[in-house]
Amino acid sequence: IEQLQVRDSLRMYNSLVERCFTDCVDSFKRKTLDKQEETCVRRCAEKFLKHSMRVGLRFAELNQGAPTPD
Amino acid sequence: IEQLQVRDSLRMYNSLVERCFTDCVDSFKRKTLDKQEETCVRRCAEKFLKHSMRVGLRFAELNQGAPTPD
Amino acid sequence: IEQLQVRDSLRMYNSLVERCFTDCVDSFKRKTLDKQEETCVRRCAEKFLKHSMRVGLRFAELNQGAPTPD
Amino acid sequence: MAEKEMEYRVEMFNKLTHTCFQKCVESKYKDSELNMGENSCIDRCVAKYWQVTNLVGVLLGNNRPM
Amino acid sequence: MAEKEMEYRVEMFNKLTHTCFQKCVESKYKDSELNMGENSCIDRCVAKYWQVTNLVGVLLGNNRPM
Amino acid sequence: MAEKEMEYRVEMFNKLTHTCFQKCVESKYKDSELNMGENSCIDRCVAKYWQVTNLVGVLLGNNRPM
Repeated sequence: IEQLQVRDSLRMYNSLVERCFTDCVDSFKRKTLDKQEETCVRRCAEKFLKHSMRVGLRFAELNQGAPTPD
Repeated sequence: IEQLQVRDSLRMYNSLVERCFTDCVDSFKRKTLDKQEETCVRRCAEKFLKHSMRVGLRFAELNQGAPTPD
Repeated sequence: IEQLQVRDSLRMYNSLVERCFTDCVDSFKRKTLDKQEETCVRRCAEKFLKHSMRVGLRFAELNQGAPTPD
Repeated sequence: MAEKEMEYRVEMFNKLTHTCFQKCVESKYKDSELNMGENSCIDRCVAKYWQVTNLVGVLLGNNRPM
Repeated sequence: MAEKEMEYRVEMFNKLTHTCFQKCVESKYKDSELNMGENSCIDRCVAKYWQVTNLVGVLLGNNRPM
Repeated sequence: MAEKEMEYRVEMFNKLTHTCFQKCVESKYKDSELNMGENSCIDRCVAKYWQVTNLVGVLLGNNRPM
């Protein structure tokens, strides 16, 4: 439950945006995202969410003293 | 108003100091700032403030759904 | 006293862990720390604590307007 | 809740400011003015950051506009 | 105190997430799935981060397990 | 207000500690002592950080020191 809250938190949202923006947007010749940047942001965000869910699961297991996968 | 508070916030002050220190001070042979470092810090701080005011304006426009300059 | 609280704070603990992990652990072929990584983490943590105690002392002196060592 | 939302916006503004400064302002600090190139970079950076925020918000299932 | 402890855990989780993403996930984002290599890297990264947290806790004289 | 001020000082102390560690302490960690060079670098780093804080404070129109 705690991990779920953390994952859904606004702080996570902010740091996801910052990371995906930093990694995907480097050109400022236009004021709108081009197709490539948008795709990059989508993938980045999806990967980050999957990543953070996985981290949340492992973290919960460790908090409960469960054995970790090798 | 919100943006003004943000801009004036102590957190902004702290991050301005950290950024300008990191970018401008690299030598630790003396314990006082030399002239060049001081100039660099002044410019950095002024640029950062102008920057953050501009960001605040644009941010406020977007929050109100205004069109952005191209 | 203030500095002591800061030094002991959980936030300091977190940032110490993050720094020493980032600097010392780079291989993820195993799920346990090897001897070298463990040694690195120990030294890193001890250095960081000594460092932060020293910073705390100097910071306190400056807060009280004391002259700083040259 | 409203307080958390407010804190979130402050944090977002700080991250945005930090990131766009990094991306747009040259770190040699040769003078204390923002030049034209920096200014238009900043405007576009803010606009794009905003779009990324909205795009991510949609992916996360936020239905209120950010 | 319990609240501070909670806040500490949230912060720890966020740092851990951030650091392991940096260490394990390639930043080209060629697709939106985590591949097998990334997944096992993440698991080991979390496990090692945990160990570092405990190791540092012992050095700091924490007697409760983290 | 006093609480915010306090929080600000804690944050400042943390940033200062982080930054001076980065600037002064070699990250190979060959041993667990700070050597003489690192120690004097730390002292000067703190002193200069302090000066930058004051300098910026003046620019921002703070009339209280620090």
